[in-house]
Amino acid sequence: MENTATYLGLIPLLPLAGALVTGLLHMLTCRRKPLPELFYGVVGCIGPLLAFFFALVLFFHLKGMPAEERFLSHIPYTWFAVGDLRVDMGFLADPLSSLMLLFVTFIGSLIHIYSIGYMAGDENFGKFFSYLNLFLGSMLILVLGNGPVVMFVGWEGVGLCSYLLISFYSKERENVLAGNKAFIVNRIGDFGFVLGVSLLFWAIGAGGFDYLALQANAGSLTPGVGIAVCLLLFLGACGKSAQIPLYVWLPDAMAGPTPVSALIHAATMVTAGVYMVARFSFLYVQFPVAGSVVAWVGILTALLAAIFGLFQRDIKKILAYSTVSQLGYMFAGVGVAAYSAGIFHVFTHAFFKALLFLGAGAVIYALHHQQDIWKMGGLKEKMPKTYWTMLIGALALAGCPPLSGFFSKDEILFSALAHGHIGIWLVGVVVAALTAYYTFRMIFVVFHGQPRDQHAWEQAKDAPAVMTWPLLILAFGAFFVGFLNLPGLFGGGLRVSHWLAPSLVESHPHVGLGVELLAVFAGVAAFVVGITLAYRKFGKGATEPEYRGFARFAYHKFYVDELYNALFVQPYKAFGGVISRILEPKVTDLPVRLSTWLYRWAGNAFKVLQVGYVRVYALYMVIGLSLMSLILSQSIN
Amino acid sequence: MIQDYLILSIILFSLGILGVISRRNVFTVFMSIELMLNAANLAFIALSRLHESMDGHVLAMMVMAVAAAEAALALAVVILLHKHKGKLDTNVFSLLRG
Amino acid sequence: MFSYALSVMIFLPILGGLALFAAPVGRGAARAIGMAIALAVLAMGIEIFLGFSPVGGMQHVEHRPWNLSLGISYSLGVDGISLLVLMAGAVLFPLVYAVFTTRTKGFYANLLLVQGAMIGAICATDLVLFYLFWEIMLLPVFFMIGIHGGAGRLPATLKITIYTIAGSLLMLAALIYVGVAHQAQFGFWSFAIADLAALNLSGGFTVWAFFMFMVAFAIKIPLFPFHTWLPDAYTEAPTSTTFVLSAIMAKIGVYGVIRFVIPVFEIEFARWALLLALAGVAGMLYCGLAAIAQKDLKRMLAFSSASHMGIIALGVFCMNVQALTGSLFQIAAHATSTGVLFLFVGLMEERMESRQIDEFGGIAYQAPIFATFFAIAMLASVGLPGTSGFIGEFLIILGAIKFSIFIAVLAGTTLIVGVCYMLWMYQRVFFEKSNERTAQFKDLRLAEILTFLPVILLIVAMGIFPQAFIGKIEPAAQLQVAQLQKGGESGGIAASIDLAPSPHNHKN
Amino acid sequence: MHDFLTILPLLIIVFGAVVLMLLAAFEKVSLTTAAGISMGFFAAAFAAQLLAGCGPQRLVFEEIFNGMLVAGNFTMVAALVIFACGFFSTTSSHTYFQVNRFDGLEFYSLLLFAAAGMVLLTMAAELITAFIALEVMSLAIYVLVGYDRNRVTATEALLKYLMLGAFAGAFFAMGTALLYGAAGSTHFTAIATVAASEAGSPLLLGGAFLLFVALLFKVAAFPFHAWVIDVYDGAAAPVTGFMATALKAAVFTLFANILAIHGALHQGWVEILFYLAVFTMFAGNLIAIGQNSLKRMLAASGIVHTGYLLVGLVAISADTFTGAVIGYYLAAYAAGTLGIFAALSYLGGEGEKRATFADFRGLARVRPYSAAAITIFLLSMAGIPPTAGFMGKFYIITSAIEAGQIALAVLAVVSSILSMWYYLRLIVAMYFQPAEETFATTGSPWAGVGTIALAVSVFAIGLYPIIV
Repeated sequence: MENTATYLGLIPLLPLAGALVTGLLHMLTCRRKPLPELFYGVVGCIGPLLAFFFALVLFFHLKGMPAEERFLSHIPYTWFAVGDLRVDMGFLADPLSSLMLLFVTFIGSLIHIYSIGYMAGDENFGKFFSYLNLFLGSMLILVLGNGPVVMFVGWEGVGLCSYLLISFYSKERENVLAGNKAFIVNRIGDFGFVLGVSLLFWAIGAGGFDYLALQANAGSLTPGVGIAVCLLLFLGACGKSAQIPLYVWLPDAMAGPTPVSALIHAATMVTAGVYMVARFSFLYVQFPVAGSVVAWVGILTALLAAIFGLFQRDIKKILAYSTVSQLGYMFAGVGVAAYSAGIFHVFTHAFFKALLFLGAGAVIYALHHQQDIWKMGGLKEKMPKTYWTMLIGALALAGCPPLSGFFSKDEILFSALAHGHIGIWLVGVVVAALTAYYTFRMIFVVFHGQPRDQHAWEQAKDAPAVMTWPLLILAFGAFFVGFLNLPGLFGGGLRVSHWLAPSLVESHPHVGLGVELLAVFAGVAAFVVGITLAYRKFGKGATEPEYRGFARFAYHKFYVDELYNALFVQPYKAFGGVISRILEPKVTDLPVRLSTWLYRWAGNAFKVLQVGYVRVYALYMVIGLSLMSLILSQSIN
Repeated sequence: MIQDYLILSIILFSLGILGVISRRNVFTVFMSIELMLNAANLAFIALSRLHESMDGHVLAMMVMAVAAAEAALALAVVILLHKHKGKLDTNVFSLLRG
Repeated sequence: MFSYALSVMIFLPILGGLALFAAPVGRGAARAIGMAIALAVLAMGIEIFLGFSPVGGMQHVEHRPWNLSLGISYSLGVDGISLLVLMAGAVLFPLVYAVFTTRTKGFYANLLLVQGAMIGAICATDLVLFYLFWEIMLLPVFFMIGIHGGAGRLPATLKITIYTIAGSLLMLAALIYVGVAHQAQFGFWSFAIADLAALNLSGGFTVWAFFMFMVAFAIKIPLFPFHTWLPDAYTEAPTSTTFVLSAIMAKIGVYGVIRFVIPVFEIEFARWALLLALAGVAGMLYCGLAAIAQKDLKRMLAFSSASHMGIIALGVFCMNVQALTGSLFQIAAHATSTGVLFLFVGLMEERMESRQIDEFGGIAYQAPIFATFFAIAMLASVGLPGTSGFIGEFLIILGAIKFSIFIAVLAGTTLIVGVCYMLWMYQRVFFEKSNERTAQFKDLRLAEILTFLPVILLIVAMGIFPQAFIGKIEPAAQLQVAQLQKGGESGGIAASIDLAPSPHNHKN
Repeated sequence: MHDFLTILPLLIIVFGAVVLMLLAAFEKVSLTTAAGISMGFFAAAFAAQLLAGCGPQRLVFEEIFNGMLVAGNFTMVAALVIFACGFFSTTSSHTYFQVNRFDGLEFYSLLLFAAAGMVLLTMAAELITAFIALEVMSLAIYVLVGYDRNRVTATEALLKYLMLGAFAGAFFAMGTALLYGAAGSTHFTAIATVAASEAGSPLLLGGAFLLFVALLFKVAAFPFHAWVIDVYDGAAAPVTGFMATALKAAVFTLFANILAIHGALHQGWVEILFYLAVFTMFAGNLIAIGQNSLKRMLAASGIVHTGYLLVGLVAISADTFTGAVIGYYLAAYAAGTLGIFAALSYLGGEGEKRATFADFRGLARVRPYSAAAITIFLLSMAGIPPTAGFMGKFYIITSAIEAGQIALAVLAVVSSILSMWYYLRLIVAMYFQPAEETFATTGSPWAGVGTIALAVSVFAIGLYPIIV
């Protein structure tokens, strides 16, 4: 079943090598004579581009094989083996990972190129490329790993890079705090992941701890353990993919440079949770209860984030909540066992969301790091390329047929309906309308109407070619990739789903044409409603509204951050303080201090007995003698 | 009969003990100790008779010799004490304490 | 390798240290001598490591009867359990000489003594011999803290000394009890661990003896709630001593449990494992939470170290091969990562004359190389995959699940707790804006880079190629666990929960 | 002849004592020569004892002189310890008296006499011999304690010791009388035989009780310990060292002989010895923790060590008694204690002006070797490996556990934990605090040499435990 492909290990290694080279060079030279930016830019792009090349090679390699045998693996060495536990440092390429690989390396390469322009002039240019390369390498390990533990390497690796890149402008405390938040919240998820993986090992891991072996043994899982494993793993996914209750870090993560937001916090890393659930489809499909939890958490997250998205004023935060919301869709998809639909949405989302972020980056770049949409406006004329590409992205995000987002979102909603999850479908449709609304609120406010900051507007212009070309390419992708998985209704063949089929365990329920039509109709209607409302309110220039009542509550994100702060962060800190100031010196150490004090006290008491009068000493002797004779006479009787 | 000797001996011994712990004059204290030793001697002699062996007598002689030696030393001490403080009250000599 | 390698590794530093005390040499020469000896020991350690064959039994065995009437012998040996601890003792010492260049002759001599005694304790296979080295290794530490420590050194050094000696003396009584029991059961005196393992201990005092052993080791580890000496001692000690304490001495406590308590008290161990595991987890949480409230960088690391030791100890109490191997691996991993962190703090203290977290900031811009090294060690300490810290922690949590899900869930929080205070610290020390104090901080010089680089590389290598280490320790861990399971069975205790599906559930 | 050969070392010592006494009468020799002669006799006696020990294997209790004395490996070791104590006390004294000039030739003579009494005491097999030996020893020691006539504290110490010692001597005499009455003999074996047959005899019980009280007084067991602090404080440092070691060795040997000669004598006393041991250990610790003067602290720590030795006595088993445990402990304890008193003799200065913990602050900075030696002795007394004190404690605890006295063993361990405080306190003062003076000494280097020899022997005894 498995064939080997030794170049698999090379794919993550290439960006990692790039990271090492750029990182070392930057570290050694930054204090004295920094190397030219172009050097870092070129070296930094080599790794991703080569990786993309190999991803293509791999794709065609797999394509050339019979559908059921599309598994390539490469195990360079045994990572560690203890008792029954044997973890190989192994890589596995199958249709699922090859698809992920393709778009990760493709978008990654584009964003690397874009960054050459965006980051120009930054003193830590080299460091940025090093981190970016490191991220890409970790992401590729995550995708290519042949078992949960190797996946965890990438999983944590991308988390680290996320931390490093969020706090990239580390002189400002806010940025670093955002990075800390991301890392710590991710760690909460990882806690679940590690426990889930460990539980999985004791349940079925003795016969091999890679996906294929686990899949073969998955049938013998007991429901209790199985559901526990699924939920624990999903906790990991919640952390990485920003789902309720761990979504709070992602909006803050926008503190990082915009290419980072595009690559890590929109296109790739945050979708790792979806990928992981799809990877473990053989588990989730066995326990529909766990799947339902995933789906409901997903769709509720989608709703919540969409509501927050309605009221944001920071262009990147709007996109961030939109990302959270779209991730919720994806989880709804994989939760209802429509794994290929979820993954397909990952795929399309990567294009249009990266596009939107890069576009937003271009806007921010043009306005000298202005991110408040209420200080923008009328940029359509000044930045036409950015406008048109972003418009495509926005349309795709809003689900405008026939752009990519429409098909993938439709597929998810249709699957929910087809699997009988009416509630999820209904919420999903509402969220689709909200999505269209907030997306176009952003487009209208930023690009249409009158400039709100005349000075900035006059200086604004389209970004240099190195930044606009990626926009154009992504826009092309955002427009057309949807056709790859055209459903039967539109005369397509669900090619992506079929491609993914060998990797996933899913069932395609057969439902009538009416249901399909209903789903499509609802999706289109939601889009139309949303965009109409947005146009009415913001289409012709609007001023920033005053938020009252629910809107105000939502503007403040339901005060969730404040709630978490009061519930977890402050008690945690307070508890630490209590321990180090009260418990440690006064309670834990008390027995020791008490016995020391007692000893000294008794010593002083004994000193008093040494009166120095010889008579008294004789008296002690006599008293002792009498007592002893008393004991003695007792023992005789 | 032997009990009578022993009881007398123990009474003397106890008187000696009482003297040691109650009197403050060095002389009296040493005399009390002599009393205790003599109590022992009395017991030795009586018991020697009881067992009809000479060990007791020998011991009594030894005790007397030792008592004499100790008395000699005690006198030296008394002189020293008097030289230092002019007093023979044991309570005066409590520089070493605590 | 010649057959007295272990003896040489023990006595070369000890005799060197004693000679250094007496010899009229300057501090530079003393440092050079210490460095040379430490490097020689390191070379021998590497030789032993490379030549180590991955089987369960003892290697490089030396045996010499010493006290016939009580069956005490001078016997040494290395097996998978002691190998990594030994390596930690051999690898890390040269760093101290390299980093701390301005100490007095007596300090270097003490350092040599402590190294010799530690290696002795690690290699001893006779309980009394172990005890001997165990006690001896405390003395140089006592002097190092007392003479070279900070302002509050006197109470700190007295506390650590009396605390640990109290534990050791209790262990002495228990140790003798075990020896006497052996004599009573087998008719001859022996304190050799192989003989004592055959002992079938029972009776009222056994449980006391067990706890006396455990208290001694718990104090050294230190296991909650016997850790109260640690913050003061670690903070007041000169950083090199803190390094020795945290990187190696604490590990010998864990090692002692594995080497001596498990074979001798297998039944009691199985019976009390849950309680002990709870203590480990409680210590991890308690110290981890306390760490966030620290203002002194070194004190924070001290609590962090104690927190990690709780997890390492937990791995021993879980009684399965994964957790035990994890602990053994983590011993080495933690020794390198936390050890290096302490050295870095020492370096910062020497250059900036402060340890207060609030007084730092922006070091990452001043000293990118230093910041990177620090970050790698820190990430290893929080258990990032790809560094040495992950493997051990993962194996321990994995093993803990088998032992008790409740414990495992608590243990898993180490992933969260550790990262909280470390990131908080890194933010305030390395990020944000630099100030007058940190602006003059010079990055590592070439010599220093070359000193730390091997350890940093080791941290990474242990994360990427751990099997090179695990393969050597795993067989011995298997043996130890087999012994325990025997104990658990004869004690009628289920040492683990059954997570795997029962046979009749197998349908496919 | 064999009997004479056995007591040859004793004869040498007595001869030496007499020789020195005669020389003193004519005042023809210098003090240094006298010290040399004294050391020579001690060394000769030591060598003779060693040679005698190399002979054929002996029984534990071999009777000589028609049962007046016993001799065996145990008594031999005790004698060796006593001779060594005498030797090193002499070296210390020589140095001490070069600073504190109140010496005389008789001092060394008395030292030899005291040693002779002690050696005789270890070999005593019946009560008359024991009584005489005890008094020979005590009378000599009394004089030594009060040797400095001009110092009031020395006189006070002499008063206290003499008065209480005579008091205890009276108990000994009375006890002897009662035992004699019960058994009709003064031989230990005879007494023990009677004890085995009629356990409850009040005469026997009372006699043994009074006898033990006297012995417990001599070793300063609780509650007969109060004198020891003041007397050690008042006496000259070398004398204190001698008292603390040799005297204790001699009395404990006698004690062990009495108890071990027949199981019956031991059984009845286990319980009371148990409590005595416990109280002695803890009382000693409590007294020691409150002291500021080194000599008083050492006296109190001597009480603690008496407690350990009592633990050893509790654990004695008449069937398997070899004396190894107690003999070893005595040797180990003697090495440490003598060493520290030798160092004190050397460093104390004129009129023992350096007497408290505070006076020794920073010693290590000025005199690293002295400080190191003192540290070694303290560690040995505290029972830290690899010193002799550790092995001694190891043996004691082993014997206690073997005898089933686990609680006692644990209490002994707890007591050693408590004792760490005051031992460490001196080390802390010497090493961790700055020097306030120069620690200039004017005495001869003899005590220094003795100190070093003892420091070496602490390790030698510890690392190569000779099994008696």
